[in-house]
Amino acid sequence: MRIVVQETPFDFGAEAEAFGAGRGDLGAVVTFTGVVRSEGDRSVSVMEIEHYPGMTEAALTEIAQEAARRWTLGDVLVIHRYGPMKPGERIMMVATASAHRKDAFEAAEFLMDYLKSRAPFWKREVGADGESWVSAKDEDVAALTRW
Amino acid sequence: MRIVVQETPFDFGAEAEAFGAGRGDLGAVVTFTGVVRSEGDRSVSVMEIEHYPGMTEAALTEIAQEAARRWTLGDVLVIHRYGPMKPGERIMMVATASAHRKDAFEAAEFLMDYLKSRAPFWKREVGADGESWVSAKDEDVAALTRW
Amino acid sequence: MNVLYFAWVRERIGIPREDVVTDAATVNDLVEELRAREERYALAFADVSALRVAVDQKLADFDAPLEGVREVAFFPPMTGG
Amino acid sequence: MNVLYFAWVRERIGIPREDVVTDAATVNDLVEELRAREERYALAFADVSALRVAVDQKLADFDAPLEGVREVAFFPPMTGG
Repeated sequence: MRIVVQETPFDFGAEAEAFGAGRGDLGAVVTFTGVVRSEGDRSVSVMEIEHYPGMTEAALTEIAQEAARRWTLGDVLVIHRYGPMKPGERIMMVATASAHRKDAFEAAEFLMDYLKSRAPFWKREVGADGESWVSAKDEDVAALTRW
Repeated sequence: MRIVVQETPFDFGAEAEAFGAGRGDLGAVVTFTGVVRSEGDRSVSVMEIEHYPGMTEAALTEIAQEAARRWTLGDVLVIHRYGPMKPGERIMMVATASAHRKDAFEAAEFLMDYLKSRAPFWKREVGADGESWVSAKDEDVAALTRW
Repeated sequence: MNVLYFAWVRERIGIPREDVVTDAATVNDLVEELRAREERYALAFADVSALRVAVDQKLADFDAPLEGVREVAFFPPMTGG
Repeated sequence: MNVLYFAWVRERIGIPREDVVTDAATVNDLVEELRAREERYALAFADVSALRVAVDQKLADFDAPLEGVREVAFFPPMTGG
């Protein structure tokens, strides 16, 4: 298990390549990547992410450990950035590896649902209409109820 | 949309890095990678995949098009190998990109469920106990009913 | 008509493909004709519930019509991914 | 006790953290004390249903006890990922 919280960009290709590489006990690897969006109704020039140093790492570790308790996972990776980012830049990734695809998919979705609502990150968008904090979505809160 | 059927290994890191890269309209990217397993009850020295040239590409294209009809996807990628592979080697990958994570996750799971039961690939394992064709799992057939 | 065999169907019959001259109206009729040929065909087609069929490279049912069809393939359930 | 503010809570109150000397028994009691201080606190804590709280860096309820606690943080619902 590896949890990384950093301001600098991460190398998604290299992380994906290295995650669980060459292990014959892991038949299924899932990655999810979150990317800064700017489109249609929302034109974003910069997204800034604030976080709670100390609590962030602890919360992500706890969420990853909970995933490892619920599913049989060979490895788990969570990387999340903070600070300013531009549209198209990768904000974060999770990766899960398991013997079977059901475990890998479910664990990755669980990580994302919990990370969205339980890890102390806050997004602020700067766009044509000024600056605003991104509101939490009802559907993200509702997503927790399925686990 | 890109569909690739090839005997040679693919560069997962480079494919993951390039897929949907830099696009501000895609907030969510999911990848699934299938890996040759050898463990515990099944010790595999080589896995061989046979396929049906011509039909394979058509079936994968149709499955990807169906995913694009059911979900709002910015891009879809399917790569599947055939021929001999060793434990730990990557057999195949799918990638989906969408504005939102729910679409990207569901489309990737749909692609995998359909690919498992509808794309003409057959796995044969060579191991300590000799050679045998891998049987289709009941759970893989059942997985189709959820879509 | 081109008839193709894959995986253990190919192994049991011993060849990957052959040209079959037939008036079979449906896949089921073709299976009956092939079964009657030789022991190795009878073995391969012993339990059609364990087989899948593609007609002109599309998955089909065993009662699919064969009129105008150029290629039929028999194989076990797929195991890709 | 260290009290931390994040996102728009930090912006409304105008500072990211402060040392608060308090006998508040619960988070709710602490919120009442802060609200009574100045307009900017009253504004930030106007609707606690729009807020979340962490006690010693763990998510908590507003009726959580504060005995022995070193750090309390107030912030809006999280929006990571």
